[in-house]
Amino acid sequence: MSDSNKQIDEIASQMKMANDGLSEQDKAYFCDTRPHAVEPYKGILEKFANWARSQSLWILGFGTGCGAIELRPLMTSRYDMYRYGIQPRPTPRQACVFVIGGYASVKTAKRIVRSYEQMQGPKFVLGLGSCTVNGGMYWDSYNTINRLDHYIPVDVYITGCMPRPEALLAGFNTLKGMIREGKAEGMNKYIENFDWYKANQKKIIKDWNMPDYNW
Amino acid sequence: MNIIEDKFSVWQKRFSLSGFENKSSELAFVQVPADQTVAFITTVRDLDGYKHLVFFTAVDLLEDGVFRLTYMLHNYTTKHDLGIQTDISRDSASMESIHHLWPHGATYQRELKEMFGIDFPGSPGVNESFVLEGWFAMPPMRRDFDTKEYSEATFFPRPGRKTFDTQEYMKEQLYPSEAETW
Amino acid sequence: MNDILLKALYTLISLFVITNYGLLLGGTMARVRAKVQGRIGQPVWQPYIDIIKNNFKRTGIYHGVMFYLGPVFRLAGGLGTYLFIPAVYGSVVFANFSFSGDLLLVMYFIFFGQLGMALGAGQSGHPYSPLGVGRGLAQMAAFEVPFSLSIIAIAAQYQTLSITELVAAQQGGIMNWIAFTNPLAMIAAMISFLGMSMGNPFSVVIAPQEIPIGPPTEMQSSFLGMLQTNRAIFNGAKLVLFMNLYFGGAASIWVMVIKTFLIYLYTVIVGASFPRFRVDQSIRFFLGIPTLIGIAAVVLQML
Amino acid sequence: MVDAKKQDPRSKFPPVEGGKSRYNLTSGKYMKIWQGPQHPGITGNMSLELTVCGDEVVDCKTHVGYLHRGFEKLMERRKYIQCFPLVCRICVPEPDFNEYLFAECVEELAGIQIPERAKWLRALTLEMARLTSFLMWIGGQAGSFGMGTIGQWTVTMRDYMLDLFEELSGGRIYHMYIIPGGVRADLPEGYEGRVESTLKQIEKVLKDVELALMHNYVFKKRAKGLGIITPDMVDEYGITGPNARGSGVKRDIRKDNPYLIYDQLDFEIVTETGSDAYARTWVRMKEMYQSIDLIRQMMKKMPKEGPFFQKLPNVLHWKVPAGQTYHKSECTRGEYGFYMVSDGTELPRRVYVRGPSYTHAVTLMERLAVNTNIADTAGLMVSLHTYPPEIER
Amino acid sequence: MSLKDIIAPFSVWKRAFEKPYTTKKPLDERPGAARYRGFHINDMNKCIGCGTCEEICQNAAIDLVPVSKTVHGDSGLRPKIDYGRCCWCALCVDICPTSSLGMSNEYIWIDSDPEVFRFIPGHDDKPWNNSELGYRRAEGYDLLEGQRVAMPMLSFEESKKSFVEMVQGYSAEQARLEADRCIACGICVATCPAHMQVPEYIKAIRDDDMGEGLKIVYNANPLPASCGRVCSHACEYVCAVKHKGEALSIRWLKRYIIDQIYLGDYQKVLDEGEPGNGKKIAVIGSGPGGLSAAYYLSLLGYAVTIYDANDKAGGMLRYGIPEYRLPYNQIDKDVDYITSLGVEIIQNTKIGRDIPFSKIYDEFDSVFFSTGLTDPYGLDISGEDLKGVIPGLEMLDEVTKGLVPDIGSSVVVVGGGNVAMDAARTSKRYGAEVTILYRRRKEDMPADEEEIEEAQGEDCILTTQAIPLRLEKGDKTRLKLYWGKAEMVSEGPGKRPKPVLIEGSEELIECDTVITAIGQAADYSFLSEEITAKLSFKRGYVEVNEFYQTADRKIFAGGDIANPKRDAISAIANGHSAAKGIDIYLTNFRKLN
Repeated sequence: MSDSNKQIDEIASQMKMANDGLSEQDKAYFCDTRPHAVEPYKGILEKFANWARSQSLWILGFGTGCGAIELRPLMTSRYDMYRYGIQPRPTPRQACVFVIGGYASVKTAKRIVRSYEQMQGPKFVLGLGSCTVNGGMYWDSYNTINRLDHYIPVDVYITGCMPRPEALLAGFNTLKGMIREGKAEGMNKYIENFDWYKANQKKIIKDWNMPDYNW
Repeated sequence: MNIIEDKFSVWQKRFSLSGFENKSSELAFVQVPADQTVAFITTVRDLDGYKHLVFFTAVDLLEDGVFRLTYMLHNYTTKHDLGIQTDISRDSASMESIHHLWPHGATYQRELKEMFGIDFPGSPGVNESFVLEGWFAMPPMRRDFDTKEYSEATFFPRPGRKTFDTQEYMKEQLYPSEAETW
Repeated sequence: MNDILLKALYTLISLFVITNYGLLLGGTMARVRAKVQGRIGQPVWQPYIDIIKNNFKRTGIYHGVMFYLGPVFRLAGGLGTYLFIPAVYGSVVFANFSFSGDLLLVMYFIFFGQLGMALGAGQSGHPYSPLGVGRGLAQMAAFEVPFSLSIIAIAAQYQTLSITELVAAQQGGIMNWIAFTNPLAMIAAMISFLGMSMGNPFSVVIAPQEIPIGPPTEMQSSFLGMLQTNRAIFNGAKLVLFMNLYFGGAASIWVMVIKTFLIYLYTVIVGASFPRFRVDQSIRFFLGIPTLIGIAAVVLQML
Repeated sequence: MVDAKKQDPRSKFPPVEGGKSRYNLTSGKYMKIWQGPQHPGITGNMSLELTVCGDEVVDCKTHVGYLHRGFEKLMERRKYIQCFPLVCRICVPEPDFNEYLFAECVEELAGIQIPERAKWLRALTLEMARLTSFLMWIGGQAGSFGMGTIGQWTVTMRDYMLDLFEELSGGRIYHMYIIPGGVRADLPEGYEGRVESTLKQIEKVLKDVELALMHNYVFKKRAKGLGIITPDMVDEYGITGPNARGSGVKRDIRKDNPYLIYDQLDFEIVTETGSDAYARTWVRMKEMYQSIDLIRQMMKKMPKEGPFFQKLPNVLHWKVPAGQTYHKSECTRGEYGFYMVSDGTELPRRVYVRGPSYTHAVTLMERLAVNTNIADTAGLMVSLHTYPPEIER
Repeated sequence: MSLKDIIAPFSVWKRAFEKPYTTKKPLDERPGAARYRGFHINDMNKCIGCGTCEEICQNAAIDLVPVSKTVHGDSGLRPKIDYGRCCWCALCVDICPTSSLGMSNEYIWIDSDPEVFRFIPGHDDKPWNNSELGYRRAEGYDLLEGQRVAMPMLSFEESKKSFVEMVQGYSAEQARLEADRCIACGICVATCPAHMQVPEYIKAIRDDDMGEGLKIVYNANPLPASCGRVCSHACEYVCAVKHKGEALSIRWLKRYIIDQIYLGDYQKVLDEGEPGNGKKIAVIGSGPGGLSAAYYLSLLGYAVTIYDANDKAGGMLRYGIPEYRLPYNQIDKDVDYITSLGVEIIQNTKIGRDIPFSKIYDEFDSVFFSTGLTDPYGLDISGEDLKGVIPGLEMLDEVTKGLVPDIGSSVVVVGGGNVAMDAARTSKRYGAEVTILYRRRKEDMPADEEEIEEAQGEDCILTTQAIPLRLEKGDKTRLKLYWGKAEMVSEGPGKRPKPVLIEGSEELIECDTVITAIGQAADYSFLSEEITAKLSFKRGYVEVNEFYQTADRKIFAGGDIANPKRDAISAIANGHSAAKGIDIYLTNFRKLN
């Protein structure tokens, strides 16, 4: 047994990280600086802002899991989510809704966190399917997270595997309602519990560094 | 069906083959010692038309202390699949590389290194991670790796679940008396 | 003094109208495009909500001074383009700052915004942005060639670089339009207009699939809001420009609406029917037939 | 031994050996950019690490694993029947092939003969799945070159197919219809008519697509000459399916090693000789027509009645006799196979999934991407029709 | 570049003049398909809480939680589904033996709180609870087998000719197939009076591990060879698989295990028990209760002596059940193993007649009696004492002893219990024409269903709703039995209807023998008076506590005299409980004194 353990250590030591060969300075791409919570406006202004936010939901075009398959019909003519003010955006900077399509492997979870942090507030997260609630089918897999709300705040969960596009639309309706009522404050929740989220993230994401961009 | 049997007898003259398993007219398995495997694969590829590497994978036979590697080759002329199997020791598992025969062999080898910890010296990028990232535990496809245990320790199952065993529960409800407990 | 104040008021009205018109036009065209795709499409007023939402974003990340200035330059480009084009012929309110050499200035402003954007995008640090900017500038340089040739041709034809005068020259019947008096120049310009409006098949600059979504990759929140406002104005300005140059201008605001709508519809019709060229392909395209047509138009005038 | 890819004769840029970063990124001549996993131009959730010089890709590396769920490990601790809902998740656009192959392997090891009608129903769902998957693919191929209109239509058509699946199996995406022993339900009443009317609708749209896409100047300009797979690369890289057929290599498992009832159907292998993305698009277009035809044939030739399920031993403690087997089928992307080892217990010993994308998306993509324009990588990738979950499982 | 390539693409604009594909109101217009696998529904009345759904769920999504009252055949547990795990594969629906689980075609459930996605279908109030549409298991597709593996049996033609055992037993293949049907829910365990570990020994059959099986069986039942044949199998009435058709033949599987192992090999498998502790226990009666108590007591290290009035051990098993149902060598097998452990059986000794009870009471550390019901009830009609009227038990007893009963050529059996059936079929084997008269309807008959069927199969004529009126001496035959037709009168809901004689209806059967089999009463005459005074009785039963200890702390009683179930397996369970009780009584005074 010890032999095989040694061998495994050896294998682990041979494994190369994605950012191997970078200087220590470059490695720390991950943003550990604490963001600041932004208080909502007061009164009618915030109501108006929330109305506008609810009517213009830009989804981040990141198919994190199998749920992405139902985003395609949603975007196209059968369901046509554009008419509800929902449309995909290719870059996290411009998106305000993150649809987590079910399970998230550790590798993807890292990208989810990264993309989530790149999105500008206020931002909302939709969890699709069982996997985001309690692990779903992959509850005993070594590579998928069980509870999404341990890593990023989630506003709305939609059950199903996969949820039909209609269920997604209903989920968006719920989200719209929450935004209008000012209840979708996931971003501030994330900032307020930043340490807790970071600790959870660091527990599973061992290879903490980001890939080697040379920008 | 006879063709493969004929071929088998031809191969047997050069290689110490064993465990010939003729599953159907489309599929056969054969066992080769580890040191002859790549030579045998090269032979069947170049001389017998098994040009297509369908897949290459391993089975962890923990009880026997070996990994069973399976190279599945396909012959497009005879439309026949040949599974070439070889056993290598689980301890310090290492095998000759086939990336020079098929470029995608390197990908399979990279995966095997990561998932089973089988080394393929000389295979390009074999030490780079393939599907996992930041994996520090035992290679997960090894038989002695318990994925459920790992998952429960690493991720956070949502608490608050409780279940009752039918038999136990009925006992508690219907005959809790010690007199009927045996 | 009063004149200046009045002019300022007129300018504001003119800008207000064109901005709203541009936004509504954008919303309408999205619905038209949706119709081809067999769906209903977004509400016409969706662009307004998007802009409001973007301006109401709580956070906005910035990457330095030029990143700030990029959208400002872009907006300045859009405003500049529009403000030197007389939108409605004969109208005081919509005459804007048209003067005798305005055509040159307009052409400069079309370029200016893109350049400003390049600076901002360059500082954003995202590798997609410079890729997109590179594509944008290259493609712009290409479509400017037939467009410039076409302008040269009509300038030579009417001996003027003033848009107002060009419009005036086209009054008095449909056959006076440059589209009919100098069809080659019109064709060259209309093809380059496809590139200018960045619709398919020349949309690789902002293509989401082909690696970058272009210069605005890192633009968000109010920066994006500003860019969207600019897009509305710039679109309006370009449409008005082309209407003025080739289709006889507009004597009233309704004529302007109809004509610009049709010109815009033309880009949408082409856009929905084609995929997009790669940037090298579109450069080759613009430097091919459209340029030849443009040269032919110029040569015909020179003869 | 130097990797063949690294010596790509088409590359103008000198390779650098030693496994180190081969391009001096600080020189300013090269730039490294990532396409994916968060990118609309990528098929599924994977990423390409591209080194570019100007607009030209000089090196490409595929990164997968974003969807790795450890199916093969999970199956080791699930009973055979419990694996059945699991396998379909390996390939989302076309789950039925997983179900079929898993069932086929188990049935062979356990020595179960399924009823005739079950075979037809299975083939029917497989062919419907092929059509469904292709319909989404063609939208992706057009979309990757910026023509969104096609995708809007065909994804809707795919949705109509999904309606049929939903009616048949009770699920839109994960059908879980083909179970070891047969299928789970018979055709609903009047199904044939609805299939036919959907097929007619699809046929009409396909005609439109053919006109608008295949005879499109810009599309031709983009797709022709993109990602050339020469016939001698086919064996070297283990290329199967339409990717091979687009290079004129006449291989189709449905014809070569017919499974289910494919030997009773009348069809020809579709090939094209262009070897490029355009030819592959044609192959897939024609295969869509072929699928429609095959579905019609099946509807006609299928026995109208009969059992569709062969009773299994009690699945709660079903021990499948020890043995190993490999089964394959022709999915839209190529050869899809399941290799199963049983050790005679209630749990499968090992299930290995051979997805065609394994070679297409990694080795082949890494080779083909070199020297293409960066704007074409998305189109190239889509033209190989790759799907990441079957790579990493 | 051809002109077509430029112009053809514009054909997309055709579409602009057609109706959009878009669904106007997707949330209202498109309900799930008729087979849609939406949210779960559960018929609370049908569900028995067997937990098969939990067993098959690969996602560990299902918990069983208490909802309703636990009764026999229904654990009272109900599945609670975690929609943070579920994958909507519907395997739980497919496997559900009662078909209570189903799925609605509802599919929209949205919440911002992740904790709410756990619910008990059918119990929690959900909008889809009454959904008609949705996934159900299709006809022709079934994961469980509802049909029993047919038991090889002698044909009735054969069987009625001899006393050869009618049920021939499963072959290995058949047994494994039958064992395979078990879903191992364990609902039967509570219902079995002896709480045998049924799922475990059935698993042993599947694994082909007979030694393990035997061990599990002997854990709760030391008379498996007999029980495997004649047990009243309460377990099979609650078997979850029964909801699919036929219950698992648990009894015959048990028999299969025993049939596979020679008596001589028992010792290799079974535990020897504890070494002797020097204490002596007397057991009166060698029926199932007595033998069971003796077995478990001897395992605990007690020296046990059984006193039995007959010349062979087995009690009612031997003397009350004919050989074609339970061959004597099988009783011998059970008894021989028990005696091989050192239990002494003193035959032909009736307490109270041969040895006074007080002597035993004084001599032994504790006394257990299970003397059973031996006094048959009379018919209570005139002519009852005529020659040719015999109690059923007496007749069976004679047959067992090897005597040929004097029954003549036509027999009327009065009664509807197992004894009546046995008497009737035994008479048949002696060549008589047999008529069975029963007061109520066929479905009210207390005899096992298969016994009734077999009796009818062997050409016994069954006449129900018949009340014997009087007996007279016959002319040609020995007896004339007059009987009247009865009608069933309802006694109100929940009660079983009562047969009432239809006035004026009278029919006649001429016969040689009338066998009465309408029940028996206990005989306590063997007890000494002072003991009888100490014990308390209620409606003929000895009153006992849960350990089957009587009011006299030293005396334990079990079997038919102490429990109203009146079957062998209950007696075995009583014996086991009593053995435990005796052990506690003798080692831990405080508890049972």
